[in-house]
Amino acid sequence: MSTLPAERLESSAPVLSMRGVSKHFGAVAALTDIELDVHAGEVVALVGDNGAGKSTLVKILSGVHPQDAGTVTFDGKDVTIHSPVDAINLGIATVFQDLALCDNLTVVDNLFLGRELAPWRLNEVEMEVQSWKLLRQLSAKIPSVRIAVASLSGGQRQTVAIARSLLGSPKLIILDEPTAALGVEQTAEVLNLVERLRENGLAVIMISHNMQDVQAVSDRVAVLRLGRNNGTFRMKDVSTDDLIAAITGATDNVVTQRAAQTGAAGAGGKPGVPPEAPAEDRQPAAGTDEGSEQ
Amino acid sequence: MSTLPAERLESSAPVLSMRGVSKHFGAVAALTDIELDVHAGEVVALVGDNGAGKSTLVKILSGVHPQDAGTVTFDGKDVTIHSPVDAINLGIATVFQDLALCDNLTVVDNLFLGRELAPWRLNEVEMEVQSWKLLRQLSAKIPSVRIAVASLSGGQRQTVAIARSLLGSPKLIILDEPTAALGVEQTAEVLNLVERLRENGLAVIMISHNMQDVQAVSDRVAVLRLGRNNGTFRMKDVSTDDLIAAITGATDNVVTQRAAQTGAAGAGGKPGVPPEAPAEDRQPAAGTDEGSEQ
Amino acid sequence: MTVNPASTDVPVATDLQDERLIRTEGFRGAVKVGINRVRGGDLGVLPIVVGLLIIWTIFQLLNPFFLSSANLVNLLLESAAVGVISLGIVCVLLVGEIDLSVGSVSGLSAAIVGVTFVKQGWPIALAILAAIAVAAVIGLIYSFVYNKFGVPSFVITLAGLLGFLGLQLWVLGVEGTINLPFDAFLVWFGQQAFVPAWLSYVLAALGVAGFFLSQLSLSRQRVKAGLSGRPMGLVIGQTVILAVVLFFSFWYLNRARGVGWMFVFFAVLVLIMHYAFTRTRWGRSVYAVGGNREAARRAGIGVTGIYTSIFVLCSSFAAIGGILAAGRLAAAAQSSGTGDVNLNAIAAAVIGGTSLFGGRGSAFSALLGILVIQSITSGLTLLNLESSFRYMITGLVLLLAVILDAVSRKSRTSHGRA
Amino acid sequence: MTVNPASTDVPVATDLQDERLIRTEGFRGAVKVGINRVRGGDLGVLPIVVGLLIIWTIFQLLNPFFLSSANLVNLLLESAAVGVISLGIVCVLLVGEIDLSVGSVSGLSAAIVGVTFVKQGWPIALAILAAIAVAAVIGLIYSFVYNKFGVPSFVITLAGLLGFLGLQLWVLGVEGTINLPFDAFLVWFGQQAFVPAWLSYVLAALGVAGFFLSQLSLSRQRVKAGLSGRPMGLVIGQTVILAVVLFFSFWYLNRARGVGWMFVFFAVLVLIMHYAFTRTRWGRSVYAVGGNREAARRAGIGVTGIYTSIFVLCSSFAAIGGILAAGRLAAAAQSSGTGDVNLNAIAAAVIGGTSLFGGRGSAFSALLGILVIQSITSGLTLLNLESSFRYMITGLVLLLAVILDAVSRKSRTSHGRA
Amino acid sequence: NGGGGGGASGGASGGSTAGKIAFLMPDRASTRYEQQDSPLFKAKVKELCPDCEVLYQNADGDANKQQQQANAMITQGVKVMVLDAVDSTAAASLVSTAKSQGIKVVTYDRPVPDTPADFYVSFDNKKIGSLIAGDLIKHLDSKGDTTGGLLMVNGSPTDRAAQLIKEGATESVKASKHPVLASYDTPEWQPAKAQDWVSGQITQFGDKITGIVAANDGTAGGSIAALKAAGITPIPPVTGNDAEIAAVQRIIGDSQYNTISKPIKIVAEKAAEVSVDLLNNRTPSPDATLFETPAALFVPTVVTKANVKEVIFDSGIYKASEVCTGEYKAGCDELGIK
Ligand SMILES: Nc1ncnc2c1ncn2[C@@H]1O[C@H](COP(=O)(O)OP(=O)(O)OP(=O)(O)O)[C@@H](O)[C@H]1O
Ligand SMILES: Nc1ncnc2c1ncn2[C@@H]1O[C@H](COP(=O)(O)OP(=O)(O)OP(=O)(O)O)[C@@H](O)[C@H]1O
Ligand SMILES: [Mg+2]
Ligand SMILES: [Mg+2]
Repeated sequence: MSTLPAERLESSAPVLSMRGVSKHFGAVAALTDIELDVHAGEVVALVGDNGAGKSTLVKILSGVHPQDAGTVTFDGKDVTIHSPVDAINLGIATVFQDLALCDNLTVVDNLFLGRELAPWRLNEVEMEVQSWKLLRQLSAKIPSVRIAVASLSGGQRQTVAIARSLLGSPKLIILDEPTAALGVEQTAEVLNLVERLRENGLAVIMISHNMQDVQAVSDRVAVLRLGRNNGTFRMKDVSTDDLIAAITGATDNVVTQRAAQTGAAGAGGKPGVPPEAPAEDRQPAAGTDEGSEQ
Repeated sequence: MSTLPAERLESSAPVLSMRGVSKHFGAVAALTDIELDVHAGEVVALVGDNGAGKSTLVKILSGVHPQDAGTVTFDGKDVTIHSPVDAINLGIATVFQDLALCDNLTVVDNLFLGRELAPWRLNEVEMEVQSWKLLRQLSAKIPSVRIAVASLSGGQRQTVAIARSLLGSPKLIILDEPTAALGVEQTAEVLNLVERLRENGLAVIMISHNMQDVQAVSDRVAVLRLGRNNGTFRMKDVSTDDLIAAITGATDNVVTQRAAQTGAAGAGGKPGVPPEAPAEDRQPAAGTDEGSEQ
Repeated sequence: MTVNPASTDVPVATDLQDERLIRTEGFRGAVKVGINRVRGGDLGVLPIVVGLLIIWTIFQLLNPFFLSSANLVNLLLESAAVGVISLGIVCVLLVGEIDLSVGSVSGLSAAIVGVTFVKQGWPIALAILAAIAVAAVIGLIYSFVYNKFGVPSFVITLAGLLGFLGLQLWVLGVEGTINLPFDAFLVWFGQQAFVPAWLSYVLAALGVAGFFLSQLSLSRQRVKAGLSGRPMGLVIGQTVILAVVLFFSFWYLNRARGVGWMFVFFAVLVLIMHYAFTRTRWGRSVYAVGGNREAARRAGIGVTGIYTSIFVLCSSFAAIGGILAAGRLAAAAQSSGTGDVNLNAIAAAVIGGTSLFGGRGSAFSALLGILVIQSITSGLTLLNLESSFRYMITGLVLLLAVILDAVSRKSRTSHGRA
Repeated sequence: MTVNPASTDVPVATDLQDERLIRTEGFRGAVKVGINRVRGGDLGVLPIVVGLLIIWTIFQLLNPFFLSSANLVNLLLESAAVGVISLGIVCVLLVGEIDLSVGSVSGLSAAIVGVTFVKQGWPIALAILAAIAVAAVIGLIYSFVYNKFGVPSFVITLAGLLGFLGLQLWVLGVEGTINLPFDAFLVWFGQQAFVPAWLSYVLAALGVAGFFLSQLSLSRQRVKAGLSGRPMGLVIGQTVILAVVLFFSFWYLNRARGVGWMFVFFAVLVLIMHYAFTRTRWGRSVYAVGGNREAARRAGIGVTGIYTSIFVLCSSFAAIGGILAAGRLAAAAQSSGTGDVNLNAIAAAVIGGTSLFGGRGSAFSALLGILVIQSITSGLTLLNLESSFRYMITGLVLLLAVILDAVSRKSRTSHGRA
Repeated sequence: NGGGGGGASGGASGGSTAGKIAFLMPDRASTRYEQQDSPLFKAKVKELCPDCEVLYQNADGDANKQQQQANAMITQGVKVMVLDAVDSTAAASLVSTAKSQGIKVVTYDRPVPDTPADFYVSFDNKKIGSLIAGDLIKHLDSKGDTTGGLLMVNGSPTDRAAQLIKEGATESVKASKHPVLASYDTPEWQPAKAQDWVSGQITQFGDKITGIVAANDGTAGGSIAALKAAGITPIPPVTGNDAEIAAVQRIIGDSQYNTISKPIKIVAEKAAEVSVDLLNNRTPSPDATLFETPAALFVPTVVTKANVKEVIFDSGIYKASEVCTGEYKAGCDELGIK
């Protein structure tokens, strides 16, 4: 599916690499000892159950929260990301799960927030033209870009947030559940977009609960479980069932039960989670996996 | 897939029926002349592109916004739903897309908001016990129910919102993209739940952008497009491609293109949207469709 | 991170089963949680109490009369009137609104009591009831305008501030000031009524016992329901601390005139409101409306009813405060309720930790906040300074007292939004 | 709903292509949009302008002097000082904060100007600069405490209110009041400086032409970029209305002494701030921080820098307002900046439509709000009422003026959250 | 510093010379309390009783604050309290509280009619009102300026003292043939408010205004600024009260007609003497009895340009160097003030 062979890329030095990153909130240990590598031109999917710590990881990378322990290396240099400004300056663009839009501002204002054209005499016309271009590209169904984002539908807001992240010239794009609220068409556009980004040599971290989407675009999958690494897989080596087992921590889980049941009920032609032969090449832990690659 | 034959149900009088409902926001006509019927023991999926007006419809039914025109009949009586209290009293429980939780309150507080046990001397112990029961049932991964929902992850918040709607004894449950932020396990649990609700004779309206989920649990699908009805289908009669065509307004769209492309690239074993033979039994418009059923 | 060995064989309580929870049980666990909370900045009212203690220490060093029993007795009495008003402010702040007119309403009620009781010769109880009823009607008017037209409460109550000041002047008429007779109940209550020593100890004992028993029964109930109970050691520890604080305070104050009934009245109101805020559906709804009005509405809460109850409560508390102030001053004057009554009442609530943006705060913030403000005032009064320095130092001390609180709050937010 | 026939053959502008948009083009379309906005409640400043007109009508009926040129000239002059302070309040309100100390800071700057200029004999320009510099430093201190410790601005500036009042008293020393010489520039500016009639018309002409040309060029640019332009008819219509209003006002005021330079100065400040808020990155960031601080931070906006600039601006405007007030009174006194200066400045901003919760409002709200407040004051001044009635009526009129605005706002929210 | 924590009951007897004297002043509406009363009182006490301590407090116009200050003084064990009441009616409770604890109370400047104190030293505000207004009326009559009417700029509507001044002034004006065009209670004595109000009246009455009765020098300053801003020349006579430096300057500069100079030095020193007497259980000798209180009453002097040199400078209330600055130099020279 991708034109660039994943293997070649993985042998190069990673754009981003996290080692031993931990974070706790009060009595809750949200992340413990996380390792993660992302290479240029690679799409890494980050999957995991609800509350597994995916968004927390994203927030650490984008400077929203500081980590409690561990190191982050970006472009070969050890970095400490104190604030979102630091992350933006490094070239990390993020679409947050909670979108982080200013409800009182219009679509155009939000898209260009912090990087308005002509800071002393805003070029509203040019910004509006560019906004339309961006949004059309994502098949956004937004009637007007001059209305406050407060009045947009969930999917429209999400499209705006995604469009935002494309405006700078980032090296790493982090998408935290970018397609959660999107319609089928917009989802397809975002998946196309992710592929285009990879072809342009950007590194992409994509979080999603949708295994189809994950399998459609990602080169590697990192699984988090209850705040810890629970394996990293090459996409081509892993089956959906394996992934789900890694996410839920059990091969016999409610998802497979449902799949089995649905299959048994014989509602033909409706693709549930497609049953596949369990692949045995599952790589057990992130550390060893990453080690073998370098 | 469902144990109750949809046909029998549809012949009975609908629990909810909307006729000619319209709503506009300033210069945007969000809904125009909408018709919708939902029967007891039936799951109706409401699908449509971003900004198609699905959530607006939900908000009209749950008393958040008044409609500009049209009538709503509930349980055979013409009703005007002025406020959420009216909707709750009628027996309509809603999970909103924007969740509508109070960030400053804890999980237990939010679950029981407006229906606390023992209003003059809150029974916190019993509420906490029941909360855990509800959340376990949905496989929620929430570390503590005594933390503010502000500190929950996106999926955890959504689980709380879903659990909330189960507490009363509603006749109609409306789920606006209930599984958008949920993990695979939690999604499966919610689909199980929807099936249980149907078996208990409740009417369910479920909004989702995920065609697998829609096809897995719903009896009928109503499609909205740009604020207008764009057909109602029996689930067993319709293919994914038809649905997507009705949603996007074109049989040749970016979704089918992606599907074709993915198939052509031959990345074996990765299920994109499964290509299916275009079904010709697509029913053209809502009005005639509904008419033929009654 | 360490698992208490005692708990491995018994089934883990329902609320402690999550793997990610840093496990804590028993007394040592509680202490560990406590330390964690301190480090995480989740200290509740502790910082402002510490701030208060620091203020007291400094003023005591500067003037040895400050912590004398006599001065503390006065301090408490002087806190009561504005404290009650501030309790009303806490109510409106909790729903994210404001009432700028509490001063005027308090002045108006004082005037009404003055006129009806002294001039018209009504019985004092009737006069007080009439004043509170008028205030409640004012609250009703506010809530009507608020609910009906959606005018920001800032503006409504600004109009009220002016309008009811005018009404107060009109009620008082040309004479201006009406003295309440010294033998009136109200004046006695505001100036002379102190809890007898023996009764104060009985009350303290009752309070401590009540606290202990309620904690115990709560813990029992929780354990029975399969939840984690509160560690016995912690409950006992807290009870002992409460007992020491209460008995010592009463003993110390009893060395002078003792605890004024007016302050006891204020404290009881605080406790009642605390109960209402935390243990009733109404209170829960108040927090919900303040936190997210739309979510509360969608949950089926009668939002307009909540606002109405809040505005009526706030105005009524303002009236009660005004009547107490009149009793304390033994007069209802044109200047009653003017000056910095408004600002002090609002500031007390905010300093005590109630958010101006709704949904966060507690009834105790009125108590703590007014104590901070009155301590600064009283301390500076004893220092015999010129006005200019008095103002400057008041500002400075206030800032320092609150920075302490804010720093701990800030560390909390940096550890998560909750 | 109707498609303008003229637009069917030309390509539809990029921003009007959505099917759900109720199509509107040309002048008739614009009128239709206008009616729709009125019905939808999205009226901008219109309701408060209407409120102002109603107040004016009523007072004119009660006293024929109210709308006399001479009285309006005074009204404008009296609005300027508090108006400038209110402009600073608009700044802090836009980021969701508050400054309670503007009164004290304005009084302090008046005192500094009085002492340095009159007593020390500094040149007036230097004295003014010094006062503004001190205020800017005060703003810096506020923002430091705010950014560093996260103390709510309500409390910081409450401390400032007290502290700088003390400083003001201290600066003035025992004398209390310092007369500014009547021939000083400042006093002349505050009392005697009026725009010559011919110049006022030139200014009006320039303003109207500027408005028209900028609208025209904007429209051209938009059409060139493939967006919908503003209909020519509408632009011309607006220009004509502006021209009529400006020329008529100037002509009417010129029948008496004319427009005071002090008011012109205020109006220019409002225009500058309007430009800064709407046409610069800084202004956009201010709204973003006020609307959603965390989102703004994540967008890479230097949030602390924004707060710093805002607090400095607010204090500086307070200083400028204080200096103007001193000029108008021809004195710096202990009472400068006390009383209801704070409340009026905040109320003006809120009445003008700036939200107390941040992110919504405009520079014009300071202008409109202060005009409402001063009109009420001035109208009642002419009626020669007793204090009690004066207060009551002020409250009532204020409430009525704002209810009108709120009703239209409410209908807007019921038509969608925007 | 005696007096333990338990209050001050019974401290008054014993005849010791040393002790604490509280000096409670009401407000900052005029600058006289900090500028004159307090330093003069302190100096005199120091002279009479070197070991005595004077505790000065200003209540900023807030009756409750004054009560708190009084309580704090009692706690600190003062034996004599000199009280200038914020609210002379409401202060009854203060006086009786203090007296019930054995503290001697000297009411100062404003009487407390409802409860007899131990001594009263002062002039009364009602008299002041009638003096300034009466003087103005005499001036107008002598000019023969009887066509128009007067404006009355009173003090704060929430200030009891202001109401007394208003009553006195109104009585004088009523007795004359000058009508009152309009009357205004200036909120919180704010000069700027007075200015705005007078500006409004000028548009309304124009040159019908023959004089303005302003209740203190601050409001007088505001009124004069309004007249000047309206370009009225010559400006009608404006009264004042308190003899602040700024007002004296205006009188010299011909923009204010009169003010009142209270013999504050004499009064403050008399109060100091009385306090020290009371401290030592001596009974000071009254010259009158007012409200059942033995009293020493002094007559304030109306200051106009005609007698400003004599009343203000020759008696040493202000030095020429304080007043005759900048633009007022010429006026001073003209009057021979050096
Ligand atoms: N600000 C915070 N304060 C306290 N706890 C938090 C905070 N943010 C996250 N947590 C906790 O950390 C854990 C991980 O949250 P996170 O948002 O990273 O999950 P997630 O993997 O993104 O889940 P989801 O798939 O539901 O989005 C959760 O248990 C959550 O309760
Ligand atoms: N409060 C509002 N004010 C103005 N416009 C609104 C408001 N709410 C919704 N709209 C508009 O109405 C249209 C329909 O919105 P709605 O939220 O119903 O879409 P939806 O079908 O739920 O979309 P999604 O799948 O993205 O959730 C959108 O174009 C949106 O911009
Ligand atoms: Mg997440
Ligand atoms: Mg939606």
